[in-house]
Amino acid sequence: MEIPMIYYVVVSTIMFFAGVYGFVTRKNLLAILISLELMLNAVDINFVVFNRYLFPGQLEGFFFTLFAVAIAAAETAIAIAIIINIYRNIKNIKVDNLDKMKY
Amino acid sequence: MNFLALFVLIPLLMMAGLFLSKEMKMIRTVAVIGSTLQLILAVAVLILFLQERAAGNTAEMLFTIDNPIVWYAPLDIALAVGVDGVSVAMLLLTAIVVFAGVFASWKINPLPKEFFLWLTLLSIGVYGFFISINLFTMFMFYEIALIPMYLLIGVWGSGNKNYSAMKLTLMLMGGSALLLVSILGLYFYSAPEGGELTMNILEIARNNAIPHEVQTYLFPLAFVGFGVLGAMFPFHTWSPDGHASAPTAVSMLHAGVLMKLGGYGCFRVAMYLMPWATSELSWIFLILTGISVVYGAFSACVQTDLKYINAYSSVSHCGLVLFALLMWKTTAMTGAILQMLSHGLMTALFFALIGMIYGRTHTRDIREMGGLMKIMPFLSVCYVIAGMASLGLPGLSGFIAEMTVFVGSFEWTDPFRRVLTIVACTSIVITAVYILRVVGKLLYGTVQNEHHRELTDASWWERLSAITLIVSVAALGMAPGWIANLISNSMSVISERIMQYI
Amino acid sequence: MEIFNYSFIILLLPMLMFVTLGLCGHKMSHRTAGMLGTSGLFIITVLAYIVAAQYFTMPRIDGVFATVTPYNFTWLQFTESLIIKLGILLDPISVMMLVVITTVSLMVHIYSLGYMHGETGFQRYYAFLSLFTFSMLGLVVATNIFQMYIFWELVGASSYLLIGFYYTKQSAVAASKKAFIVTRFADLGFLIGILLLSFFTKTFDFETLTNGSVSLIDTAAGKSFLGISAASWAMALIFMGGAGKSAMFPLHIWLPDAMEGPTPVSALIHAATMVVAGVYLVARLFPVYVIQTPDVLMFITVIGAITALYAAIVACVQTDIKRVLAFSTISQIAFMIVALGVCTSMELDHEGHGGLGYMASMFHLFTHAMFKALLFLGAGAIIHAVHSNEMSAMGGLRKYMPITHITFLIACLAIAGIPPFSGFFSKDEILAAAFDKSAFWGIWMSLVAGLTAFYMFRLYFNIFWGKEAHHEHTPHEAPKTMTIPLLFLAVVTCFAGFIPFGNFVTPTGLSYDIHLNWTVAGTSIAIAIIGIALATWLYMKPNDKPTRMADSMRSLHTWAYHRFYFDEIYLFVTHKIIFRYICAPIAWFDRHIIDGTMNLMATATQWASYHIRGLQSGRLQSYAVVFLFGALLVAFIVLCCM
Amino acid sequence: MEQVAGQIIFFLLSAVIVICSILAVTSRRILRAATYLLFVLFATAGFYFQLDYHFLGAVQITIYAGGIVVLFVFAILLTSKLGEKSDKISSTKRGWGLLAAISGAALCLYTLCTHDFFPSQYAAGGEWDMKAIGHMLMGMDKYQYLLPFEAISVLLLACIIGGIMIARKR
Repeated sequence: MEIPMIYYVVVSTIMFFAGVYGFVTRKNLLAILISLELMLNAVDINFVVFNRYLFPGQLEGFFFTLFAVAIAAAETAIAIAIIINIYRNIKNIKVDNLDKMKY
Repeated sequence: MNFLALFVLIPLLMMAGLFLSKEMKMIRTVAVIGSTLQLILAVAVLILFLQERAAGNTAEMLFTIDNPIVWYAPLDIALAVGVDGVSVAMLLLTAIVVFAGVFASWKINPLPKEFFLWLTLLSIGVYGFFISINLFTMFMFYEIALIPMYLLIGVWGSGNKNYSAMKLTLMLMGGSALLLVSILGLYFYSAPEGGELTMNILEIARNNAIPHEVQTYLFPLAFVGFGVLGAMFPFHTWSPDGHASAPTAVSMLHAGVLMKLGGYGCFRVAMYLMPWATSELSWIFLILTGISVVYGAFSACVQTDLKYINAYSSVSHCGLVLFALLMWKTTAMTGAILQMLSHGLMTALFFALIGMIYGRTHTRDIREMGGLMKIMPFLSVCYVIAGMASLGLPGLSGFIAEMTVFVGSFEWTDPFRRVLTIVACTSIVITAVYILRVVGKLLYGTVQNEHHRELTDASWWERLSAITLIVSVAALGMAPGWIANLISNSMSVISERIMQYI
Repeated sequence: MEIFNYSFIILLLPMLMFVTLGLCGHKMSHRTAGMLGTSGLFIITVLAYIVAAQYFTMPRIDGVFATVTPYNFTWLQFTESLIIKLGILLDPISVMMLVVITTVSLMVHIYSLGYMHGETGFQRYYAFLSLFTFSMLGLVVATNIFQMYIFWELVGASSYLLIGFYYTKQSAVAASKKAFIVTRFADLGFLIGILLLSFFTKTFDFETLTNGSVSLIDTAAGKSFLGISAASWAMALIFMGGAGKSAMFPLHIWLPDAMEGPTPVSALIHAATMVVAGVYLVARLFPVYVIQTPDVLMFITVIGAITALYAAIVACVQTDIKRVLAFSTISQIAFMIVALGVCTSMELDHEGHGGLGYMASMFHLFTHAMFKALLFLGAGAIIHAVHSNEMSAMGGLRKYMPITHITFLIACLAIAGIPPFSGFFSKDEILAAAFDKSAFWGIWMSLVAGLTAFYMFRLYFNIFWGKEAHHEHTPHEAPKTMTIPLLFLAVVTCFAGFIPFGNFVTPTGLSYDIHLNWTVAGTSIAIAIIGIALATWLYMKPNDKPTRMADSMRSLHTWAYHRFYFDEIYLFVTHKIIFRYICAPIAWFDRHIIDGTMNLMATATQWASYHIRGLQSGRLQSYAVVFLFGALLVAFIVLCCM
Repeated sequence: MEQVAGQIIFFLLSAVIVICSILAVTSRRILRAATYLLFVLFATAGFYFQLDYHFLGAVQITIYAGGIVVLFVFAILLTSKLGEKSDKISSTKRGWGLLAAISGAALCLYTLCTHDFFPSQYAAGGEWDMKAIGHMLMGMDKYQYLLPFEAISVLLLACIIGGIMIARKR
């Protein structure tokens, strides 16, 4: 395989910051969650890539990613439960409208 | 533990009793028993103290404990207690004012239980402060005394109470922030290089190791920190608003005792532990307190709210306390303590009476009242007596205090202190002006409001409260010799400490 | 001296009476309270007479009456040397004052039984009278200057209470306030004077101060302020206290207003006893004044002389009879002050007359107390009868009130200086002392004496002669309780002049035989007669001469009638300047600048927090941006560093 | 040849990831965004396969693509109408987001490019066998992960309960 590690990392960086952009700009809670998944995914790639390229004899990155995926799944499930609950209460899921407890 | 701890324990038990009581009668019983016990204890301590002194015990502080209960060893925070003549006098003053305060708030409404609970907590702070000789515990008790003030004024006060309570608490907290810095500074310089650091006042004084340049910074911090509570110009502005809004007993306790914490702390912490800085820097504070004395008196001349008049008068009188302390001659300092006692008693009396009058007329504006002498002769006569004490009539406490201060201050020969002394002397005339103005408008003359004619005179608890204070004022004024001796013995130690630096 | 051991009762009894009447008075009937007060005072008077008798019959030591201090205990110790003691000091002048005070006070007590009959607050009145008597007695027997100051303040307070006795009357309240504050102001000077004096001499004690063992001049040598030596400052300031109490110009303004009090009070406090406290103070410290600070004595003379003339002129045109008497009191006290002032030495014997004024002053104090009390009590009886203070409401009263008329006339003759009434003797000595000093003062004081005769008889004729005013009901003679004191005092006034006063009271204590200097005496009688004649011509029969005279000197009359506008000046200074330009701005400053600063701090905090709370918006996204930039910044910094 | 194919596949996957992730965060239709996310996740799985982590790739596809995205879609369908476009993003917000993203990306990329990773070569370890992975997951020795595994299972349980509690109708 001739693909240098840096290529993977660059791709994951772009993905990560695309996620950042989405996280900052989106109003819809679900869209924010999607951005969050992007970021998580980008990090996962990094783990795997570093594991493969830098520490090939071990499986730390691998397992970290595995667990991260599991946690991401759990987190998404909870988040969506909350979002749906919010929707039930205020009939939309825009972050700007969540200001009942502010100030 | 020694019996001085009873000063904290009795109020604590009293709080427990109050907490358990259900109805007004029970609350009153507990409050009266508790405050009476405190009074008895204060008198007992006084007698024991005099006996010890008579037996030739010349230690600076008596009834200290050898092994203080350590709370936090790394900072030497321990419950160390001990009293000297001044503390004994102050404890007695506190007990008297608390006793009178309980009767003055006989009909407090609403939430009588909570009121007395907080009031008792306040008195714990005050007692604890006077018996502590550990800087940190002293500070802690000081804070304990401050917090209940906020609630007492904020909940049971009148008028613009939220503003006043907030202002009072914030300003005093500001002062205690300065204080905390200086206490920590004192601690870290308390022993010579390599020695064991200590928070114990006596040991710090014995070590006398605080470098001069450090004193230069710490002294103003400590002095201003306590000076805020002592209503020093220009940090006095919490006092008029706070007193005006506070309920009767709180005004009494606050003006009568809590403001004395300021003066007491000024000499016990700032001046006693940092004698060099005292001798170097006292001139700044002398000017400020000199201003306080005259300024408060002049301000009082044009006020129309009874409590404001008295609050400004307190500024003037408490200014005189700090003024005399800063003269650091034994006589002047003795006068300062006498002034504390005297002001504590008579201002408590004033506030008690104002509270009682306000409770009847529902106004404190002197322009809306008049001729009260005919309507409520007892209260009016007491008011005249309080006024006379305030303007320094011989035979009442104000006179001896002021005279001792003036004679003591006059021992200085430099023009600066001379002029200030004479300026301070003029306050006796201005005091007469505003006191007589109030008496003339409020008590004499014709009745301004016809509804006032139906008002009643004092009830028995109010009479008891006022009489307790009047008797104390008169006792102090008629036989000042023994208490002056009690104080001057303790003050000469401090005075001599400072004198060696000039 | 053990024989004076009972003397403490003289002080204790009035104090006890004050406490009893003050605390339990409202439960007593008027009659009980009055009788209690009067009988108590009667005992005190008797005791005072016994003291006087015993004292003046004691064997003289070296020709001098010994100074006796039966009691002197430490009350409050300031320093090792400065100790306030409370005690009793008996020497010729204090014993003389004891007699004067108790006598006048007893008379006033008896008189008040009738005068104050039925007044509300009758018990209070007697309580205050007892308090006053106590304070005044304490003042005269003071063993040290601080004790004197203590009682000085107490008499001030009791005077305040008594002037304001009719506390529902606005003018009485104002007058009492004014009296207290003016004298308080003077006491400030007194206090500073005491502080100075005691600072230099290290003692408060009168004996140590006056017997020459401590010299103010030596201890205060080299100290001066504004070109005047510290010693002079001290003594002048102490005199300021005396001037305030004795209503010397320019601190006299309170005394005429003090007439708002009940008339017997005016007789007791504002004529006979308290107002001479200043004279007594100077007499007490006389050796210090005359030996060490003669310049102050000169100052005292000038003040006294100005006051005497001023008060006499004002007295000539007042229409309120009590005011006339008040100004006459001021003028007469000024006589005593001048008499003290013109002294040049302590000597009073065949070689020198330097100390004559001292004796004359004390003598005049004594006689004046009697006849002025008589005048006031008489005036009280008249006011009681016609229910007015104004001369216009009187006239022709001699028919209705014969006893009052006669006693009043006696007192007028005494004050005018007609022999053989007591005033003649004492005033003559004062004039002699003034002439001894210089002809200028002698003539000045003689002129004042003439004016005195004039205004007293103007008063007399206006009340008892002249046009009869219309009365709602016929005036009648006062009850016995009021006439007996009048008669008693009249008798004293007739004969007091023959007391060989020089045998008892002289500066050195040595006996001195008073002998009349007939040149001076003749002049003074002549002047007095001229004054009386003028008054007779003007006022005896109703006519328009007084009006014409007043018209011819319109501006002088107006000025004098308004007491040369001194009250207005003081009012201006106090209300306009002190209240408006000092107190009000300070109060404003406090409310707006000091408080404003605190409020500003609070507002600034609130403003700032209101504005930065946007940072803590709760919007997760902005947090994320800030967080990210923070992280990037840190990363960037780390990167740069590497 | 295989290498070239691998490179081509890599670039294809990269292009999908880059384009779809950008579309996923810019698309104004939320359902499309979820779809783009799905593509990104698939492409990521492709990366994993390419790196010889087949198990991970499979997990990625089953859990992420199969589980999470489906959840997303359900949620989206529950909360928004079909074809609904989200509001326009204000320009300041977009500016800040862009600034944050670009500056962050620039900084990271700069660091990555200038950093010298030491072996930085593809180490052909090949695929780990499932047995080894299973043992590592369930073992308690060094480099074995029973504790995290159990922790995560508890977490999942908690999530299940939490999800039920939160979403339950009151």
